Amino acid sequence: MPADTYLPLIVFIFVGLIVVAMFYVPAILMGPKNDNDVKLEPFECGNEPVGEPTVPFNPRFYQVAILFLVFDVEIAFLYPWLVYYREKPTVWGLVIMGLFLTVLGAALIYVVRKRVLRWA
Amino acid sequence: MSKAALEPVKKKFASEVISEHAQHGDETLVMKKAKIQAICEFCRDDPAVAMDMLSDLTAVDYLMQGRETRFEVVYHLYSTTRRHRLRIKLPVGEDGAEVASVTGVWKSANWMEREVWDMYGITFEGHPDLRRILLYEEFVGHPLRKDYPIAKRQPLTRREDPVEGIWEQKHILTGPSAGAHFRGSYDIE
Amino acid sequence: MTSNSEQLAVQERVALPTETMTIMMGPVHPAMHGTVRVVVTVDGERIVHADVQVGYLHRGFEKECESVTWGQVFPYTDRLNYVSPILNNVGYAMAVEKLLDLEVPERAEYIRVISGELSRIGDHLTCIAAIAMEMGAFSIFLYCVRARDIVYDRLEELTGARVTHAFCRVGGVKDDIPEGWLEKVRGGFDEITGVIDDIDGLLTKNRIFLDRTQGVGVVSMADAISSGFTGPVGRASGIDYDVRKDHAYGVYDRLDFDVPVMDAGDTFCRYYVRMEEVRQSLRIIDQAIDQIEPGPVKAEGAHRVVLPTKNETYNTIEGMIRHFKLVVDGIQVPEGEAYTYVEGGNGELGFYCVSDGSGVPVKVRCRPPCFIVTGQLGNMLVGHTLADVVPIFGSLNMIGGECDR
Amino acid sequence: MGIELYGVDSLQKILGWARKYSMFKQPFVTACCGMEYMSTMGPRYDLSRFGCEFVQFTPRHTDLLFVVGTISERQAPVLRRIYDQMADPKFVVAFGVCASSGGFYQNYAVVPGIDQIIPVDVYIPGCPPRPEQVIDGIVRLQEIIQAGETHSQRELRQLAEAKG
Repeated sequence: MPADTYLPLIVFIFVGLIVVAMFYVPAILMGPKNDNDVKLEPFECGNEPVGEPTVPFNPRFYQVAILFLVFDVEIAFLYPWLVYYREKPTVWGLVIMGLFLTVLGAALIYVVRKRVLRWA
Repeated sequence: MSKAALEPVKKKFASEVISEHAQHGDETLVMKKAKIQAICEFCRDDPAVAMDMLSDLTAVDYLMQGRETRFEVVYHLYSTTRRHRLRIKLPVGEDGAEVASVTGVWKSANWMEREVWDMYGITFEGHPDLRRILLYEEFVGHPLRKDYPIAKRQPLTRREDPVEGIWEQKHILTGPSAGAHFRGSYDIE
Repeated sequence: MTSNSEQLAVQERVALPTETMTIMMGPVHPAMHGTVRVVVTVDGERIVHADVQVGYLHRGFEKECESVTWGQVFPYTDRLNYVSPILNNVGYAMAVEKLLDLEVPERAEYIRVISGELSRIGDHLTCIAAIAMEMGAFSIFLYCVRARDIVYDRLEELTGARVTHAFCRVGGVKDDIPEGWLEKVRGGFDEITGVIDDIDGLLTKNRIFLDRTQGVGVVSMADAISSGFTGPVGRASGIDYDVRKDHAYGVYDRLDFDVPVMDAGDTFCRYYVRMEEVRQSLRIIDQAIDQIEPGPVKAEGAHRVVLPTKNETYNTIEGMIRHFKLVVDGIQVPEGEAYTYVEGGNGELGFYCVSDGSGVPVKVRCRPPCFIVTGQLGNMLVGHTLADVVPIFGSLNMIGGECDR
Repeated sequence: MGIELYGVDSLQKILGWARKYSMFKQPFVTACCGMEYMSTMGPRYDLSRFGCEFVQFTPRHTDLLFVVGTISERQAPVLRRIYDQMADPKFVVAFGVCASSGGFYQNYAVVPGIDQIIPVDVYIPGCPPRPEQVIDGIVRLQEIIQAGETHSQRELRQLAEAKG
């Protein structure tokens, strides 16, 4: 049942912002500011920074990130479906989620068989 | 420190031996520096001597004692199988202070030779990367030489060095005396 | 299937070339004990080259020793391996005694053994605390520090200082044992053994700890010998060499203890050898406490070496002159050179002293076991991932004071 | 610039109280004092009773630079850089004689006291200082913070104003 008013949501967001501001605003106002160029340089264990950070590295790391993203979002979709399914368990809901899970399961099997993550 | 370690080496490199003594039980051979690599390889490979570990490598500066060759590079060898030790000393003159490197024979010599170069200025020709190990590259001179004064500092940075931005001008306090210049007492009570 | 991943790898290398990145694990790093900078060249996560730079705690030990008298060098030797200071004192004292051909009374030898082994327990506890904390096990750090505080209390009661004792003298030790001290030392044993058993239970079978340390930083026995590995690091690679056992000095020949030797040569073995050595040190102290008898604490009749007692100094003219000469001109060590070696916290701690007959040494060279071990850190790191630098470096127990002198 | 608050006494008291009991420490540990530092952090002397426990190894998250042990000439630029990269307000404690004055290493290799490089608020004598001395040093620093501006802050502020 859709909530008739969105008031609780607005209050929730507003209180969140207040708490965050409570920490940041006094710090910004009262904190002394003594900036110098050395302070703005990146911290490298007490040495001058060497080399530039954007170096082309192995695409495997990007691969791991993408795989994580896929399966994490999958779990994110499961939660609302579960809450909704518990109130009104219908067969059609099961079929849809079954289809969703089989597709992702196939992807998982493919990744494991391809030994993509086996590069330690 | 049995004699067994010293005799084979003395027999094989008789021409190289300058003198020999066993002060306080430490078998020592003073030899010419020319063939040090061959001597060390012999010490390590010969089964009777079997010095498979270079325990210590250092140098001594005899400037004050008025010897004709100023430096002396000292090798302490040890055998983990025979359990005996040998000390080899190479007199090295001041001009052209150069000794052949033994990093090929034992791997532990690498850093020790770099330290002797850093502290005494004796170069080890054939060393993979002979650079300063304990001091910073900008340091001029070799501090453990007797003629290097103990308190001659070569600071990399001091308080009045300008940091870009806030510290540009000379710092407002009185001159940088021995660090005791602002002992302000805080009257807290 | 495996050929498939090889093809994959080959295609990658051709189509998507990668460059190495230089990372400075510099002096200010939680795992670098504050005085080492490892410039790591990394391809992805695999270390391609590691250049270890030490020297951030070079304090000019030898230069200072060449400007003070023989007796005044003792406080400097404390700060070499400041985790087990008494072992350095004993090493240096034996070197000068060798130059002087001086006999040390038996009771002084026993006191040196007891305080030295206590110092060694402190060294190993600190190293285990560092290994565990840098891998996240902060509770082990707290257990070790609590146990080490017991050791510091006993050494403080004996020598007056918690860390920098300066307890040995040429010809013996500074003072006799205070009343009831031996019972207190024995009283602390069960707590230390309790802590060691706790750590054993927590770490030695801990899956994460085993995965991160077993098979990591392996050094074969041949490499270890050629690289001059001695002490716990050498014994973990299979070198059965312990100066207390093979060249027994002092009264170690009367005490029986065994030397733990493991041969896998990886980080876990280095950790476990230290754990075992703490137990052996406790055994040694136990026997030494039983065997110690009353007697003089400083060399008898060595007027040119040992300071007179306070009442002699103030009441007799000879005592005062002797005291004045010894303090101002220092001990007149006969000309010559000597090399003695003791089992320090990290290995064979040698002292090569050269004297020209005056009161000031010509050369006091300390053979730094952890400097020689850290020399091979660069080769040990190649091929490991960046996260392995921490356990490998922690297990070598590099102490800034001893490594950079 | 921060609002001129040192005039408002009550707010300054709260600010001082907040800063003094929540100091994040950057342990710049090098030498033998590190052993006493471990004992001070250990369960028995426990520096965290004074709100000064949390240890951070990056200068960005810390406000107390705890210089523990000897600072050699090679370490000096590193110390200077860490101090400059620390977030304001920052305090400096020199732990031990070597950090305060170079100790008995008066030679070519050691900086004679870190006040040759950075301004210092509290010097803790001792070689190494006993844990109780360290706790006394921290309490001393807390008093100074509570009283308002510490020495290094005053200096930074004066320099900032002089720079305009």
